[in-house]
Amino acid sequence: MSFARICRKERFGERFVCFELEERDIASQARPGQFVMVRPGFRVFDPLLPRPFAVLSANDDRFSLLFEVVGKGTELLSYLEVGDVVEVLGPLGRGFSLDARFGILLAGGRGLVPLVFLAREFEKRGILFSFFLGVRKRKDLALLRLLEDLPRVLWSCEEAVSGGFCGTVLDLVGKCLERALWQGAKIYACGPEGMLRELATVFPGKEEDIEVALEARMGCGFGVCLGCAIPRRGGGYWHVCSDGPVFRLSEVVL
Amino acid sequence: MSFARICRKERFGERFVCFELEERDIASQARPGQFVMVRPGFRVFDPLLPRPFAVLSANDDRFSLLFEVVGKGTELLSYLEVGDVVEVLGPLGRGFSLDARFGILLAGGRGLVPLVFLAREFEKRGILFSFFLGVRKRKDLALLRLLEDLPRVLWSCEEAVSGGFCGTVLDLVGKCLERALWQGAKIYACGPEGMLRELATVFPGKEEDIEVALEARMGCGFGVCLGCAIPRRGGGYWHVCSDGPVFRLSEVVL
Amino acid sequence: MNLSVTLGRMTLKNPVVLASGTCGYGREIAPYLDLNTLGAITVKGLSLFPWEGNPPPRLFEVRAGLLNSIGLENKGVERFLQEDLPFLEALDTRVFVNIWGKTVEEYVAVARKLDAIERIDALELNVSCPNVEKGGASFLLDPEALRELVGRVREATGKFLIVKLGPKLQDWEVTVRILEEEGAEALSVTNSFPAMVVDVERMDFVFAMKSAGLSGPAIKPLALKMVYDLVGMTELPIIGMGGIMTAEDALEFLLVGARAVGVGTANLVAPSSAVDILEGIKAYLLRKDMENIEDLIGRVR
Amino acid sequence: MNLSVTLGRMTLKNPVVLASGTCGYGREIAPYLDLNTLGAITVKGLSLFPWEGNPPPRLFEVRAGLLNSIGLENKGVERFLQEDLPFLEALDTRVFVNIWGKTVEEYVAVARKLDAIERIDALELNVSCPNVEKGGASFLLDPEALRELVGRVREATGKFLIVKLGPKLQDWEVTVRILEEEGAEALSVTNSFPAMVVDVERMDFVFAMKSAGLSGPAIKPLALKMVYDLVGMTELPIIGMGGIMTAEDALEFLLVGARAVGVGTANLVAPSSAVDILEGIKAYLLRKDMENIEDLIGRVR
Ligand SMILES: Cc1cc2nc3c(=O)[nH]c(=O)nc-3n(C[C@H](O)[C@H](O)[C@H](O)COP(=O)(O)OP(=O)(O)OC[C@H]3O[C@@H](n4cnc5c(N)ncnc54)[C@H](O)[C@@H]3O)c2cc1C
Ligand SMILES: Cc1cc2nc3c(=O)[nH]c(=O)nc-3n(C[C@H](O)[C@H](O)[C@H](O)COP(=O)(O)OP(=O)(O)OC[C@H]3O[C@@H](n4cnc5c(N)ncnc54)[C@H](O)[C@@H]3O)c2cc1C
Ligand SMILES: Cc1cc2nc3c(=O)[nH]c(=O)nc-3n(C[C@H](O)[C@H](O)[C@H](O)COP(=O)(O)O)c2cc1C
Ligand SMILES: Cc1cc2nc3c(=O)[nH]c(=O)nc-3n(C[C@H](O)[C@H](O)[C@H](O)COP(=O)(O)O)c2cc1C
Ligand code: FES
Ligand code: FES
Repeated sequence: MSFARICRKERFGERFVCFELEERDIASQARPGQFVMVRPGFRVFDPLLPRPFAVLSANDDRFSLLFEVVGKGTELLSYLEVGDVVEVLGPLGRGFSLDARFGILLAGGRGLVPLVFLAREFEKRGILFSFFLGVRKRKDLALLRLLEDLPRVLWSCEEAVSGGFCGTVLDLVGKCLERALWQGAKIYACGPEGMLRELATVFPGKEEDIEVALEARMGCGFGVCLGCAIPRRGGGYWHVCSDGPVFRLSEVVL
Repeated sequence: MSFARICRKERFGERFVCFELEERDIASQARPGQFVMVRPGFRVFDPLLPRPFAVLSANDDRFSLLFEVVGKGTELLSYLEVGDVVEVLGPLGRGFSLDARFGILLAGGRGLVPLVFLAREFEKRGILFSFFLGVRKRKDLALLRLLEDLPRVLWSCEEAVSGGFCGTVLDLVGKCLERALWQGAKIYACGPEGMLRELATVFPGKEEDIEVALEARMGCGFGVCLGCAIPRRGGGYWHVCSDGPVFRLSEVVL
Repeated sequence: MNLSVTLGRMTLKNPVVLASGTCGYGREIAPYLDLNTLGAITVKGLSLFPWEGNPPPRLFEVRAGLLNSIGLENKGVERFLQEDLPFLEALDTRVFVNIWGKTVEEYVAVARKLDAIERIDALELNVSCPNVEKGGASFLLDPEALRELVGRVREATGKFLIVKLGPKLQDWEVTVRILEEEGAEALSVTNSFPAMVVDVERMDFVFAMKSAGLSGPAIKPLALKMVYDLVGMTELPIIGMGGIMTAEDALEFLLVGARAVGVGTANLVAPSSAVDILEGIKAYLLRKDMENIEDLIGRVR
Repeated sequence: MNLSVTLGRMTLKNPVVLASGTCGYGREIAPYLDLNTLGAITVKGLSLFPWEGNPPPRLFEVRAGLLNSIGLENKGVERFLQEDLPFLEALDTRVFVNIWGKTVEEYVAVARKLDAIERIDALELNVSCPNVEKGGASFLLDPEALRELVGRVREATGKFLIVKLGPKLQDWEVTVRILEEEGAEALSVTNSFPAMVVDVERMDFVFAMKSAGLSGPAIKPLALKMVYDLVGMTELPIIGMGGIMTAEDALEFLLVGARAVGVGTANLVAPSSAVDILEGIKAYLLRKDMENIEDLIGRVR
């Protein structure tokens, strides 16, 4: 675990906070889809465990995270300000494969985090992609700021927004992505479990070419506690932190 | 318990933080020597209990606290900023008597807090007094800012300070207060236990006229847990929160 | 919405009870919450004679928990009746009195005195205080002593009789059978847990008695398991407690089968906790569209 | 400064041990701390055959504590020997292997297989896992079953034999006598505590097995008391554990008489915890001007 200073803090809408953190090792090693474990620097034991967050971006000696305030850990983190220090461990886990010819990136809510990193990497490598983002509430559209300079971004919102598509990201995809378009593509998705479960129906026969970044309740984040088990296709369990968090859809039971 | 917004935050030296808090009931009722219980507004249970702090000043709808960062509770409190909210309960306990003709106020370190409040009250009532403050470290002399506009303030420091008295507050008192001066006075003291214990020696025969504001590990602060017991002169226990925190020196065994 | 619960022949207007030792004799906490909104208040453990309790320090905060070594300080049953009963008389809620003694005779004598007082609704026998050598946990380690104690107190009073258990139970099944046979009418589960802390700088125990009782959030998952297990072992109604800080905590105990919940350490953290917990339970019932709190009790087994 | 401690015939270079189930098979945690600086590492509980463990969720954080229901997932003794032994062979620290079985025979079979491996310094018999029905806590509830288990394993191996206890002990004195008689050489105290959590929104248990094991800071004062009590009951050396997060925590256990300390949940919170704890112990000895860690052990009784 190392200490990282918060050097930028930005809020997106009501529930999302973005930190830019100074930590050279993580910044230089992180790859899209990997995550870090983070604890607020208070010396207290409630909350106890560090929390896992996907890496949003990384360059030189800084990397960024973006998190949704959902419980006490993220609430406490959201109180921290520029100059405060957090404990971080990472980069951890197995990231996305980067060998696509064409990518379709599907993000539900905070699921956009690892996909934004992936999109930047695709840009660097000249890999073409489309980015689909679905959010629940109008206010969450603040997240679009993260995608401003990306080409081919489409979004949807479950609350009605004038001039916007109303529905989930998969509704949106269903409306505007024809089979011909996705058949040659590799699909990368991150979002709520319900959304990921539906992918198999929306993209029949593509399970081998869909990579999903999963969440699980974690203890350690590096493979010792065996707490982050999820069912493996064919029996037994994967461990999200060490076998994932990115899996082919064909490998897991959601 | 009510919620109070921090409307001013000031640091004194390295280890002391002063909050001005908005809470009309406490502000209008608090008397010198009384205290409040405070919790940081984070919804976590480590630290668990609220912490007791003497009232530094109170007027209209605001009151102030000054605390030393000594452990995890005060550390967490020190992270709070203007606009943040804390939970407070009070005012609690029995304050100083205000019937002196002449007062000698003896403060060791953070023990100055209730005595500053008392001094202001004496000023209002036209009661004459001398204020003695002793601090351990040079940097703690920042606390003198709180006493700037008071008359007759004397101070000492255990670290050598050019132009200052080197020693404890009781050394200082011994040097410059003759028996004739203190014999007609009422003495008010607050500070480390060792200092309070020594009072009986420094002011022989005065135990009835010395009021000390004591600290004890507290649970509730309002008399239900019986956790804040201290030995009572003559056997049994007092409860600091409800019988005190101000006691006559003759009532307690230190 | 019907919040009332029955514990055998006892009815409470709602399941939220103030736990003994954390609400004084009632008067002390009264300025901070409306006692009449609660199901019951359990006053500090009383003995036949006033009792000084343990020397300080008596409290030590640990992570998400509180160690206490109060040592059952109390003013004795006589002074209680003089000084505090009048206040309690005026209340519109159930009054439980927690009692203890250094011998069976003392328990019996206290029970007799209280039996005569109409306003008192129930006696809660503390047989599980981790902080005094006699009059406490030793009864839980000796089934026959427990049998005698409960039997003799039962003879001495017609009041509703609650027995307060702690985790030091020797053999649970045996204990529970004895309590049933000897006429206990409800169980309070649980008292604080025997625990210890050492001051490493001074190289000594923090507490004069070496060990102390752990209460608060730290013990909640343990207390919940105890209550769950005991609900499965007996028909006696159980007042579940141990680390209840929020309405969600209280609901967990009710869902596994506790028929009432005790709020202890939370009162020290914020004296209005019990009322907040009750309000939270109401909000939950509304949200879940449940009319009757009974529909909740024991639903998760 | 002499940090080495003896547990009977076993010597550790210092008293800090990684607790089973929180450091994998060693390799997983190795990138984050220098294992060779520690007194010993205890690998994840092994069984005769690979074992899938419990369905998710397997973890739930509570206040200052962690509930786990891993269910002893492990790769089985064979794969361990193939995949992990080579890494452990190269270490310069003691290697303890935690074992469990669904029957006495399985325990014995695992013990036999490991007995043949020179590199392994000790076997730790897990008789206190709160998360699986067999192969766990049931032995602590049945003295005669425990006697058979320990006796049979003792016959099967000449390795240093540790028995890992949990709080569900039936009668402590009886248990301890049995362990002494059957040839246990040290005790690990304590495993996680049986605990429970209910999801009030879903109105269901969080865990498929209903209960789970509580570890972490919440249990420290309880574990310390257990260790203190057991040190007073037996000459067997005790590895104290339960909620040790800092050097001060570890020192508390040593001061009441534990001869070594296990670091568990703290490894999940920060994988370098054990090394930080060791450094803190050294700093304390320096500060207290103590040459020998033995001077500390059992000093507060
Ligand atoms: C690999 C991975 C990457 C993630 N990336 C992001 C991200 O980039 N941005 C973001 O906002 N969130 C992300 N999450 C989810 C995030 O970890 C949880 O929202 C967070 O841990 C909740 O903590 P809390 O204390 O606020 O909530 P609480 O509900 O109070 O947490 C209590 C416990 O549950 C665990 N927990 C709760 N929800 C989740 C969850 N969905 N997944 C895992 N553990 C959970 C916590 O770790 C903690 O142990 C990621 C999760 C994983 C596993
Ligand atoms: C009536 C009263 C008035 C006080 N007024 C002031 C004040 O004006 N300014 C100030 O800086 N401090 C004051 N104190 C002391 C202050 O309450 C403690 O310094 C503070 O509680 C320490 O909390 P912590 O979490 O930082 O320390 P920790 O050591 O982590 O606290 C752990 C536990 O010990 C208790 N504790 C530790 N030290 C003390 C102590 N000396 N007295 C009581 N409890 C203690 C805490 O309440 C907590 O329960 C007062 C204490 C009392 C009883
Ligand atoms: C300060 C304090 C004093 C207590 N005094 C008593 C008592 O006199 N009699 C008793 O039966 N229980 C006593 N208890 C135990 C509580 O009633 C309760 O059973 C226990 O603390 C667990 O609940 P909690 O975690 O909500 O506090 C006391 C607890 C505390 C913290
Ligand atoms: C995730 C996890 C897995 C564990 N697995 C085992 C195990 O396989 N065998 C065992 O004897 N104890 C196991 N334990 C118990 C720990 O070794 C330790 O005894 C307990 O957690 C108390 O210590 P702690 O509070 O420092 O974690 C496990 C604990 C945790 C948290
Ligand atoms: S989180 Fe510990 S093994 Fe994955
Ligand atoms: S702090 Fe609870 S009685 Fe004084």
